[in-house]
Amino acid sequence: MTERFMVTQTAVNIASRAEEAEDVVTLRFDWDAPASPGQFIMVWIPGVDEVPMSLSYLGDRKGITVKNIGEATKALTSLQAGDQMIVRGPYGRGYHVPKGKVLAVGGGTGMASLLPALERVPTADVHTAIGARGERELLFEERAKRTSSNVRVSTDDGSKGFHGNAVQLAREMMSSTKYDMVLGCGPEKMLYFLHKLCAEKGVPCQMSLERYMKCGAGLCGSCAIDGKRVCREGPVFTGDELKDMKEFGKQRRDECGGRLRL
Amino acid sequence: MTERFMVTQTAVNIASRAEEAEDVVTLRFDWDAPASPGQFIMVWIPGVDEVPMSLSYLGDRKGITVKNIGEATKALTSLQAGDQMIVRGPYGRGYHVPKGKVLAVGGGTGMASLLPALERVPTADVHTAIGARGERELLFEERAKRTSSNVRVSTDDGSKGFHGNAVQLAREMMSSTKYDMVLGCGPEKMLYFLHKLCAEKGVPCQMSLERYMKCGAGLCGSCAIDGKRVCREGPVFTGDELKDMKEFGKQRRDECGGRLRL
Amino acid sequence: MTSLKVVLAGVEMENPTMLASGIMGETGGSLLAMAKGGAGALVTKSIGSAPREGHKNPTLVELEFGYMNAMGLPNPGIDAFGEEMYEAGKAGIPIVGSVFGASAEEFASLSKRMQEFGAEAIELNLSCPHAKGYGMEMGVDPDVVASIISEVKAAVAVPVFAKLTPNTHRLIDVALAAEKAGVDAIVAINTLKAMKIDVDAMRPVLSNRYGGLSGPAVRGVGVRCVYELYEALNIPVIGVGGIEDWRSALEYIMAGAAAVQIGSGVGRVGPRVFGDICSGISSYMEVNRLRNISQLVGVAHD
Amino acid sequence: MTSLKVVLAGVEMENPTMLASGIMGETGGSLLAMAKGGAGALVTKSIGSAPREGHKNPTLVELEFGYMNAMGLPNPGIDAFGEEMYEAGKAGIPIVGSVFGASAEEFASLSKRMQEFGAEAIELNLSCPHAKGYGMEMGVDPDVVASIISEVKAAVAVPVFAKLTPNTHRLIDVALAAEKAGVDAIVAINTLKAMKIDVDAMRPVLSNRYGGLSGPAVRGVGVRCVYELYEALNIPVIGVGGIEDWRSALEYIMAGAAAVQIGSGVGRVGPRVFGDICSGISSYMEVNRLRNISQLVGVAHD
Ligand SMILES: Cc1cc2nc3c(=O)[nH]c(=O)nc-3n(C[C@H](O)[C@H](O)[C@H](O)COP(=O)(O)OP(=O)(O)OC[C@H]3O[C@@H](n4cnc5c(N)ncnc54)[C@H](O)[C@@H]3O)c2cc1C
Ligand SMILES: Cc1cc2nc3c(=O)[nH]c(=O)nc-3n(C[C@H](O)[C@H](O)[C@H](O)COP(=O)(O)OP(=O)(O)OC[C@H]3O[C@@H](n4cnc5c(N)ncnc54)[C@H](O)[C@@H]3O)c2cc1C
Ligand SMILES: Cc1cc2nc3c(=O)[nH]c(=O)nc-3n(C[C@H](O)[C@H](O)[C@H](O)COP(=O)(O)O)c2cc1C
Ligand SMILES: Cc1cc2nc3c(=O)[nH]c(=O)nc-3n(C[C@H](O)[C@H](O)[C@H](O)COP(=O)(O)O)c2cc1C
Ligand code: FES
Ligand code: FES
Repeated sequence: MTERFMVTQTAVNIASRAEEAEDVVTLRFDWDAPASPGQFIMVWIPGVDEVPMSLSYLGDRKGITVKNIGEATKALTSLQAGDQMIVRGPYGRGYHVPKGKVLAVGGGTGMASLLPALERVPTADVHTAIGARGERELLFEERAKRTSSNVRVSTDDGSKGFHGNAVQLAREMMSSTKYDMVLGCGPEKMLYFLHKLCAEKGVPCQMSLERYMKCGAGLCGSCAIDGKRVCREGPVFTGDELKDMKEFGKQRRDECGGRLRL
Repeated sequence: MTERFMVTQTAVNIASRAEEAEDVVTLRFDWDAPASPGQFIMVWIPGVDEVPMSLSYLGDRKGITVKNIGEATKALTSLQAGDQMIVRGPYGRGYHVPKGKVLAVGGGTGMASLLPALERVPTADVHTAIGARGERELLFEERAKRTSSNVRVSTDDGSKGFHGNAVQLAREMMSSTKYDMVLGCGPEKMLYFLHKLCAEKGVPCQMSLERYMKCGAGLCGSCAIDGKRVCREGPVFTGDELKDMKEFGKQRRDECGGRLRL
Repeated sequence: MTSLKVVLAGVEMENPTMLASGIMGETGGSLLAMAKGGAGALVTKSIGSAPREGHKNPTLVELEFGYMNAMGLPNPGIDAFGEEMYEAGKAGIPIVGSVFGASAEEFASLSKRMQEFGAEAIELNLSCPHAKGYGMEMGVDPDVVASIISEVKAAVAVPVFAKLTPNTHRLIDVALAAEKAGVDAIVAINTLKAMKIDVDAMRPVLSNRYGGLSGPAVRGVGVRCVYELYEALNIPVIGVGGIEDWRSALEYIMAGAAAVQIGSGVGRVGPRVFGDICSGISSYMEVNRLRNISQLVGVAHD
Repeated sequence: MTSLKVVLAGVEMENPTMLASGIMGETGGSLLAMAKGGAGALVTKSIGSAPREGHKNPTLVELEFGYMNAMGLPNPGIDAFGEEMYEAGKAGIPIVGSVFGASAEEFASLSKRMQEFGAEAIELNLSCPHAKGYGMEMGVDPDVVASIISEVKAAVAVPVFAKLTPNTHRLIDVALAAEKAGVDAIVAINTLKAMKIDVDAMRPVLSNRYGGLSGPAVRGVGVRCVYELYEALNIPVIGVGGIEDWRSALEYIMAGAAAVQIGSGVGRVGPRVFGDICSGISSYMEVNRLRNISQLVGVAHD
């Protein structure tokens, strides 16, 4: 009985907290809900807000990796080991973990969602391009090296690695290696150009999108992109699905459901 | 989804109808609900009534065996192949199917509840005593023979077999054979004396009781005997449990919950 | 050590779990069995002046997330009930006598009898949604409720609880009228008026057509009512509706319930539901270093 | 061949399933997606005069047997909504414009705009349980409801539906007043006012504290309301609440619903819920040798 009617909301205690980069913190917590790479959870900080976060670690000790950009993420990144947060999910459709040679392109906290997928592919098959504004914002380079035979870094300011953005770096990597699949997660403008690049090169791809999420559970429609629910049919979409989306890279919605240019 | 939230009420079609004895009909129907020997169902005849009935056949083609004694049982015994009735359940705690030498004592439609239990014991280990008022009311003799190495019949009027009641017959059988377990189902007065007999002989027993049932599901309390719910903790009780019941064989309740002498 | 002891409008209980009215509350024996399950107090089936068979079967629909019932207030009548009360009294825990009537006078005379039978409190069923002329039909009118309570209060010395229906937007008005008339506690909620239609039979399942929804399905409505009542009233509130584990009991207590009642949970979990809830709450209190259950009552209000 | 065609107060639908208001109804694209799922008609999110963010998160609680939500009527405002209506219109099925306001005048002017945008009918949200000053607060008063409907009827030519709340004992009074004021159909039910408290956080989960319960938990209440409305009214009733398969849809239709709306089912089953329900009903009709869905409307009444 209690099993069947258990609350879907679960309180978890922070087991560990790690600063990954400037203003980016990983919180680990024990939670045995089944989850697959690319899925996200809704994290409630009582009295503050409830926001979507990708799972950056799967297994029994799960994790999220949060960039402090506002009220909710500030509260989250301030949590310490022993503190409590309340989660529901996991939600959404993640990555089809690919076979063959894979290029992963992550910008911002995008690597958080990608790594659990990469960790399911033989290391030898994975190349990774990590984009950041500058060296101090660079995320998960070490962890990526453990799952990729080739990790490259791009910075907008040239403070480390390739001087330019992640898509330019990806173009360079794609001209020297033939990949079977490209996975992308990061700012939508980046994904938009990455998608174009893949189309140009004829390489299939999967990209994880973000939209304003209220319910997280496929009801309210606030996360809709071209009528698809990012929280349910996404957050990961295939290149073919993205091709047909008029709003991809162009438009998102505010809290009222009004249109905003990207 | 549909699975998890399916209605517990299920419409079943009568697959076959058989007249077992005077005013007693067996209805078979396909229904794959898991059930164990001694359990009962609530049978709804729309527009008429909903009443408890023991399962006289388990497996995927289940069955009930109904004696026409009033409005609901009249409607049930009038159903023909192809007709519909609506069932919920199975409910209750049935027989612990015994090991060793078993004596089954059935009176009235009691054999309906006993036979599925007997069919799980090696035939060689089972003896059966069937009681009836007269030969024309005798029930399930042939079917009992298939599960028992020794089937004896008692009739009150002496029209067949042992002249007397089923408990007197059981006494005779128990004096010639040592049984490990006695199972009983039938009128409560019969069970009362059968229970006494077993106590006297030191043989453990299980008896299936009947009480007025409304909800059938352990809520309303109309079936209570000494605070035990016949629909939930019963209908089968062990001899030890019966020993402590002040109401067993003495008192039942009417539809209002008022006390009636048995 | 944590204490689950509750004093509810003067009634002393070892723990805050009570048997709800109408579930295993018709006979002394079944009331005793619920006490064995660990209940802190027992509410009887709602008893009327005369024996009553209730509605014809089907009287119950089982759902994955609760029940729908239309028992129709079957009961042996107040005269026969003394014997049951006597037996139930052996449990040694408070018995609350639930009564229903068609007029203030009837409520008062039934309450008096219940007091004579040893009831430590009276619960007025002003909220049954499926018995014509009784319950909810009166329980949505603040004036009617006030007059019943005045009459009952004048007739008995033990505390009086009013059990209210959630099937109205006037719950708070009714509760305030009850409080003003001197009631000692409010019990919320009774079942939600509902119906189940069987599409094979093409008709309502319950012989009475209308019934009352209970169990986890109504929990959110009950918690909301208790939360609202707690903000509006100065007398204690007793929470009921969909409680079947310690978490759901605590939801009500945090919403403001001084005690909780369990009905459907007895069917879904069994009589041990009372004890299970108490041990769950005790563990929760230990982890959270709370010594007295009263520290949790109403904490969800800011 | 069986026909699922329905003409609802003059609105022609290929089948009786409609998208309920507030679920995937805020953007043209999402309305189109629901049409693809097989809906016979689409009700938009309830739209107000100005853009509105709605309540802060958490706005939703998931339960095993439904949801509790307090979105707080977020919407882009009527001016911005024309663009969405234009896009939704490409579905080629009737769009019903849902609106909410704080006065009869506001309802009327919103309705007029919706009609200009191509809405084939207007649905008046008189029943949201969790937005202060709107919805249910007006929807329990027969006079207020009647005056809103008169004003809207005078302003538009398309049919007008009134969506009512079950959180009152006066549902039938309100519906009769609406009928008298000229409303073309009644929609029932909106959500039940409810609350979820998280015992770890020791507070209500929803930022608005109060929310609305939907999904299978409320089905029995909705079926009961539709059954009562069907007996009391001469205009069509549209059933909504906990419908997620053909059986639950038929429960409502047999209770008297001329059409059904599906909200939570879109979350629990997915957009294909509409098509699934229609094919289930078709099979049922074939087995029972029924040619027209109207033969099933209200059959559960004797
Ligand atoms: C599927 C998904 C996965 C995500 N995974 C991560 C992750 O792994 N790590 C991470 O740091 N961030 C992630 N985000 C973004 C994260 O949800 C926002 O950064 C966070 O909600 C910002 O809230 P705030 O109160 O701190 O900022 P605010 O000041 O409230 O908002 C800043 C910006 O954050 C975005 N935002 C705010 N609230 C929401 C919301 N409810 N839903 C979506 N976006 C919102 C909006 O673009 C807003 O303009 C993810 C978002 C989505 C949709
Ligand atoms: C657990 C259990 C298993 C049963 N199994 C069988 C069986 O296999 N075969 C069989 O023929 N009968 C069985 N019965 C008895 C059967 O339920 C009654 O014969 C039937 O309910 C009579 O209904 P009626 O309308 O025909 O008679 P009525 O004229 O209404 O009543 C005649 C008598 O039947 C009994 N009865 C009526 N309604 C109920 C009820 N709801 N619950 C219990 N008893 C009732 C009462 O003693 C009543 O005095 C069982 C009863 C129980 C409790
Ligand atoms: C079978 C059944 C019978 C009931 N009978 C009564 C009754 O006689 N008097 C009363 O006040 N409430 C009665 N109720 C309502 C319960 O006491 C309780 O208020 C309601 O069921 C909600 O609680 P629950 O979800 O724990 O069952 C009955 C409920 C059920 C399920
Ligand atoms: C997330 C959500 C948002 C809703 N928003 C609205 C709304 O804007 N207007 C409205 O009239 N009803 C709204 N409702 C109520 C639904 O339309 C519907 O009446 C209710 O949910 C019951 O149906 P269901 O069980 O199929 O969801 C909303 C319901 C949900 C779950
Ligand atoms: S966030 Fe509500 S539908 Fe996706
Ligand atoms: S019939 Fe056994 S408790 Fe209701």
